[in-house]
Amino acid sequence: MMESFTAVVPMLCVTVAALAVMGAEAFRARGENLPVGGLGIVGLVGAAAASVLLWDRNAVSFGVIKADNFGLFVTMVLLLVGVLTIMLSAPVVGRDGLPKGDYYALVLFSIVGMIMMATANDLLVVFIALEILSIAVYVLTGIRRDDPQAAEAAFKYFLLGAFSSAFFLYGIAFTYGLSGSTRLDRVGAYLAAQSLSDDPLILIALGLLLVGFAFKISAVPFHMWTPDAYEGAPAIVTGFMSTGVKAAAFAAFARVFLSAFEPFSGDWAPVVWLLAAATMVLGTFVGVAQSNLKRMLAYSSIAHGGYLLVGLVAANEVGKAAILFYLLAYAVTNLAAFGVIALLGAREAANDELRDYAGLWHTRPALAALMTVCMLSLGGLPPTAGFIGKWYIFSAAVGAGYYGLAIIGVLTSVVSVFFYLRVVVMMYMADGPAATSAPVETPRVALAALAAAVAVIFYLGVLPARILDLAVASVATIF
Amino acid sequence: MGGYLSVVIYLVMIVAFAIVSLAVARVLRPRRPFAAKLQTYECGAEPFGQAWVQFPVGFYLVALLFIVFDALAVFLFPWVLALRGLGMWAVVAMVVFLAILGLGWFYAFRERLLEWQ
Amino acid sequence: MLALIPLFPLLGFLTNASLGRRLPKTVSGAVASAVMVASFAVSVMTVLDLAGSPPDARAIEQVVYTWIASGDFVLDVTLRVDPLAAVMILIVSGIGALIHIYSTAYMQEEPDGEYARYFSYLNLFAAFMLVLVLGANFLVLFVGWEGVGLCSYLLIGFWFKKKSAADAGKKAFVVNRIGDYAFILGVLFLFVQFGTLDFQRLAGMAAALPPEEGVFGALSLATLLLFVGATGKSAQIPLYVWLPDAMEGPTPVSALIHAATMVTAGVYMIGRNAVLFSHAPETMTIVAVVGALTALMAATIGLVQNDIKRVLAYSTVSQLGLMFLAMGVGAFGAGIFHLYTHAFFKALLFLGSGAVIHALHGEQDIRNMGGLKRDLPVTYWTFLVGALAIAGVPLLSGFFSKDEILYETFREGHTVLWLVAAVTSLLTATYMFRLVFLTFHGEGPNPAPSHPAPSHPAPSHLAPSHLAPSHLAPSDAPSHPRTVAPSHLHDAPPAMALVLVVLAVGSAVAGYIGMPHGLGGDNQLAAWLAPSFEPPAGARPAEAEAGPEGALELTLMGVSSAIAVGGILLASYFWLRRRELGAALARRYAGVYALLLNKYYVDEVYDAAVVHPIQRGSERGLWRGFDVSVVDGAVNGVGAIVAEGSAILRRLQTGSVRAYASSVLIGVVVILGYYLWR
Amino acid sequence: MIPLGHYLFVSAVLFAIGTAGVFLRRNLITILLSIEIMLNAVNLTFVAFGRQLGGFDGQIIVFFVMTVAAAEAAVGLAIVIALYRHRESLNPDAFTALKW
Repeated sequence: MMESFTAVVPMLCVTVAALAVMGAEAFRARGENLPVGGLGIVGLVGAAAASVLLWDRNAVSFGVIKADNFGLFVTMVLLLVGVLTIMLSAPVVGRDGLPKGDYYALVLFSIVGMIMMATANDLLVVFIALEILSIAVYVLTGIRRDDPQAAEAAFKYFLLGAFSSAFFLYGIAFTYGLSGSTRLDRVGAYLAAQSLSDDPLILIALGLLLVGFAFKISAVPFHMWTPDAYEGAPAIVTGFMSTGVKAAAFAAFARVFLSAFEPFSGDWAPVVWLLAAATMVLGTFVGVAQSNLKRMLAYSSIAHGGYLLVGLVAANEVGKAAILFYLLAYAVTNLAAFGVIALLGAREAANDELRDYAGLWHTRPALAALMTVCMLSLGGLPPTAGFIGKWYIFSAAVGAGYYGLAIIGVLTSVVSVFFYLRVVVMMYMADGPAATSAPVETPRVALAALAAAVAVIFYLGVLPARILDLAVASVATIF
Repeated sequence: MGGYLSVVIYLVMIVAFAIVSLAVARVLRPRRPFAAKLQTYECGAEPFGQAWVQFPVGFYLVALLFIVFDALAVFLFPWVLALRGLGMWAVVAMVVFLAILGLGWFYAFRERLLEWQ
Repeated sequence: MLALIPLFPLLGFLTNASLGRRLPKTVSGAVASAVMVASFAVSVMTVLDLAGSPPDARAIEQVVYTWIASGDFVLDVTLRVDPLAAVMILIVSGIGALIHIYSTAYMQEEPDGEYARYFSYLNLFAAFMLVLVLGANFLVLFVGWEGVGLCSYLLIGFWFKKKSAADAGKKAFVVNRIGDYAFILGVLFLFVQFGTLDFQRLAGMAAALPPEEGVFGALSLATLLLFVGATGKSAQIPLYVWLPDAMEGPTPVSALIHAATMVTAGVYMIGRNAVLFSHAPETMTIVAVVGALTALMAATIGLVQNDIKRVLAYSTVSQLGLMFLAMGVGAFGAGIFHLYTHAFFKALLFLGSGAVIHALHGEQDIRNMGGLKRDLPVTYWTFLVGALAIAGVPLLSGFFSKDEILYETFREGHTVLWLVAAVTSLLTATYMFRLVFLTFHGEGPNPAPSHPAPSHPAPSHLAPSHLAPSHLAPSDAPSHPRTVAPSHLHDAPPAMALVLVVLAVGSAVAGYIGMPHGLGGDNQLAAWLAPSFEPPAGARPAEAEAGPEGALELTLMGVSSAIAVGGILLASYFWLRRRELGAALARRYAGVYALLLNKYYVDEVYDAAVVHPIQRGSERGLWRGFDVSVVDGAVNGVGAIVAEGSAILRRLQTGSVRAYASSVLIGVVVILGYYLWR
Repeated sequence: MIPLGHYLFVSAVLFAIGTAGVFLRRNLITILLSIEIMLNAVNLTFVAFGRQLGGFDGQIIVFFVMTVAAAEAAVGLAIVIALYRHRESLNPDAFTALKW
């Protein structure tokens, strides 16, 4: 019996940490200030240790959670996102007066959902995990109760999320009805036997599942919630959800479509091709016209979702590994970028308009330098993580014969450099307004998190081989 | 299908009856509207305010909490029915489940969410 | 060992970037210069090492580590020095070191932090440039390619408080990105075709293919895309417009980046892939024609410009055109030879102009100069050497290299292109000596043909649209109009003078390394470079080495000597002896004069076609009272389609949650519809 | 025994009604209810399939879906209340501060 728990140990660690946070907050004396963020980090590190121990073990719990290397790789990415988020949150939570217990507990619970989603081997578990993380993130989006924009963002995110999850669930229902199970391996076995038939129900199930995932990774045309939710949420939450949710959703997307629905790849690949192209183009081109940095990065993260979809379409060995590598590179970079935005905000003013960054180099050079690295990496300039990630994605597409996608990808990423560089221009080549010019001491913990993120960005850009080998090994074991 | 034909016919007749009687009434009845006649019928009481009454937000909050604990029952009932065959693990699992819910409840209580606002 | 060459400047960059604000100027300047000297020393040792081995085995390779491995495709970070790269690293680190030293004096008036910022950029640039030339495959080259672009962008906009400087930086960046599109696509295309990006392997594979004679095949397309990338970086038609504006940066930057090194990256890249290009004759023809046209066009523009740096900038564009012409006719050795000599004399000319501007406290308009020969002897004599060299006066470096290009062009049978190049040479000599005479000779400020000579720099709205305001220094640094009496002018300070003299000697003698057979030399440089332009040993086809045609070569040499001297005489007639004649000529052919002065209105055309539509879009309230000038500058060049499309697509996001839900539903219906009714 | 197709048809109609409700209703609470209808339509599908396949899987899945739906509804209500406190409106078209 104990054996069957091994695969869920990372999740348990984080769950216990989340409960501990709630407990600590509930039982603390009034006015006492507890370092609950630290509790969360302990849990996340414990989960990371457990994941390392589980590596190569292919542990399965209850038949529905499968801690294979693919899942564990994504789990590690998620845990990294979690640790960085908590470290970057420390100054923000105090400054904005966010309810501490709620905030950290929700972050941790949503990480549990994400890990569950990344390791789920059952469609129903994917759905439950999706809801666990979504519900927590809906609340996090609106956690600033004094901010009408946050409420609007949370509401839009929630409404559309619930709407699309109904479609997703409908897709699961059809899959269940056809194959008699929600387990991915059984669904896969059923579909492999049917691969020549043209049963419309299978295609309906496929289409509905596709919609559900496409919504979570904000692929065009299911992306509409993204800019609004990302702009309205507190910057650090935006960073968290634009990386964690996307990573988890992509892991499940890849797992479902590259394992169970692999026999029908001839049916879904063209659709995903279109989604990828539309997503890259729209994300990039609309991003050009943005004047709010958070919103601009929202469109940018839509576009990055498109690049990830390219890897999914290519689906060769390189492409699968490239998805994992790109997820890591993107997660670290984007989170760090939003971290900088969060640190520059103030309770009264978010300071997230592009013009607020004018002259940042002169007032807060460290943050400006860190932001520059993030922008270069998002733009895919060498020698950063973003460049290697893009290179792998596009070379996978080329290798699989998808020249069109590769060309669209290259062109959009060249266009995207314009808006990333605008931020750099603002920071180095403009005179600052009063808003951000007051020299403020950046909190140590947050600065350490950013420095670590930038170190990872350069590590991945300069010495990507090791991580890439890991990624290749992870995908090799399951697909 | 045959067994349900009668039901369908029944349904059609119900709808048709409603439509026909309303239509006939509209044609035959005299039209002499005056203020008191057009007023909303509130069991004889004098109607006041808007039909769209704003409930105090507190009601929604209570409903919210109710929903959460209501969902608990979904798991409790089958658990009780099947407990005998499941043994100790089921008891432990349910205790953990209830403990987590309890912690949530206690958290809500300490954060003063259960007080009438 | 090889890795040390770019590593030294990188260290310098890290030092100045992290500690720069706290270091005194002397230290940050010294660190920056020292790392460059160290890099140069290592380069020299490497090249000596290389020279010691037999010609066939002249390549030193260092695999730094495996960078990328995807499936069967393994890409190492490999640095490789072959004869071509050897020449380049010597130029980059050598001239780079000199310019760093020069800068320590030139930038003296900047505040500490800015001074360190300047040197950190300059070091970073040098590091990337060295990576570019040392890279053994396209991806490493691309790292350097992007990196130098970024640094150039930062340095052009170094004085960002001056709007024209910030704009020029953005223009350079945008134009270069357009070229980079093509470049990346070209690289991707090669990767698809050959499955490798290593230069040697590519050359070996391409050598096995028949040349794409008369067909425009895959190789032609790939090389054409690469060449478009090169036109961006090396300022050729149609992407040359950024380079003249790039003169808004500090003058040493113009010397290093926009004359001696970075802009030659495109030429280098073609030389590096000589085998690929020579298997695509169609592309080669395009390269040659574009090069020749650019050379001629830029030379004619240079003839009438009045800003000292702008004249030099157009001359750079023109000389780069000659290099591309050489590449296009297959004379790779000649092209690189000219690149090499050009690095000397163009750096010298720019630094000399920097000394003039320095002495005049920011004055750049040659109409306000004159008679400086007396007060700036060192600057004058060194500048004169540079001018003679670029004009192609016999026995100076420029003569040998330019002559070789002309000779090779003629020999390959491109008579028309030869004629174009010859006319360009004539114009080059003329405009260079117009510059010399107007700046250093005569009696001080002389009246301009159409403008009253402003004692204070002309307001920019009066000047031709893109003529830079003459302030060199940022608005907060001291910037005097020229009120100092000429007798108080001081010549270049020691550090600057030293560099000028070294470069002048280089400009004079650098050519002897490539002295042609016709003059009794043995053209060592061509022999040295030859292995780099051939497929790697084993795949090499039998060569039919054409014997030197001594008589033809000597004849052509005579012609080009005459051209050089003729050009100088022409200049002296118009601008030294009979100045009023130049003005009269300008009045007589006012149309032509205006056309040239306004650079064929190319900027205006680009503005009308690209920038204005965007501004129109911007004014429709999209930017909501946003500082258009600063922030949107970067976007202005993206292209009308992007901006207009962006505006339209953006409107889809109405804010209404029900519209969003409809978008989801439409997606569902379309996907399910596709599945059910396809 | 009622054939599976009838159940599926009814649940599809219910799902469509829910979907239409999301678009047609102009009150946030009603829209939430519409989404609940969609989820319950799916529940019906699950139960129908479960019965077709034999065993209790379908019903058990429904338990989970119901729980999730309840949690979702709770959060949804809370968000709507927060929204209402800021804007005094329950019309979804009133919330367009975030756009473009």
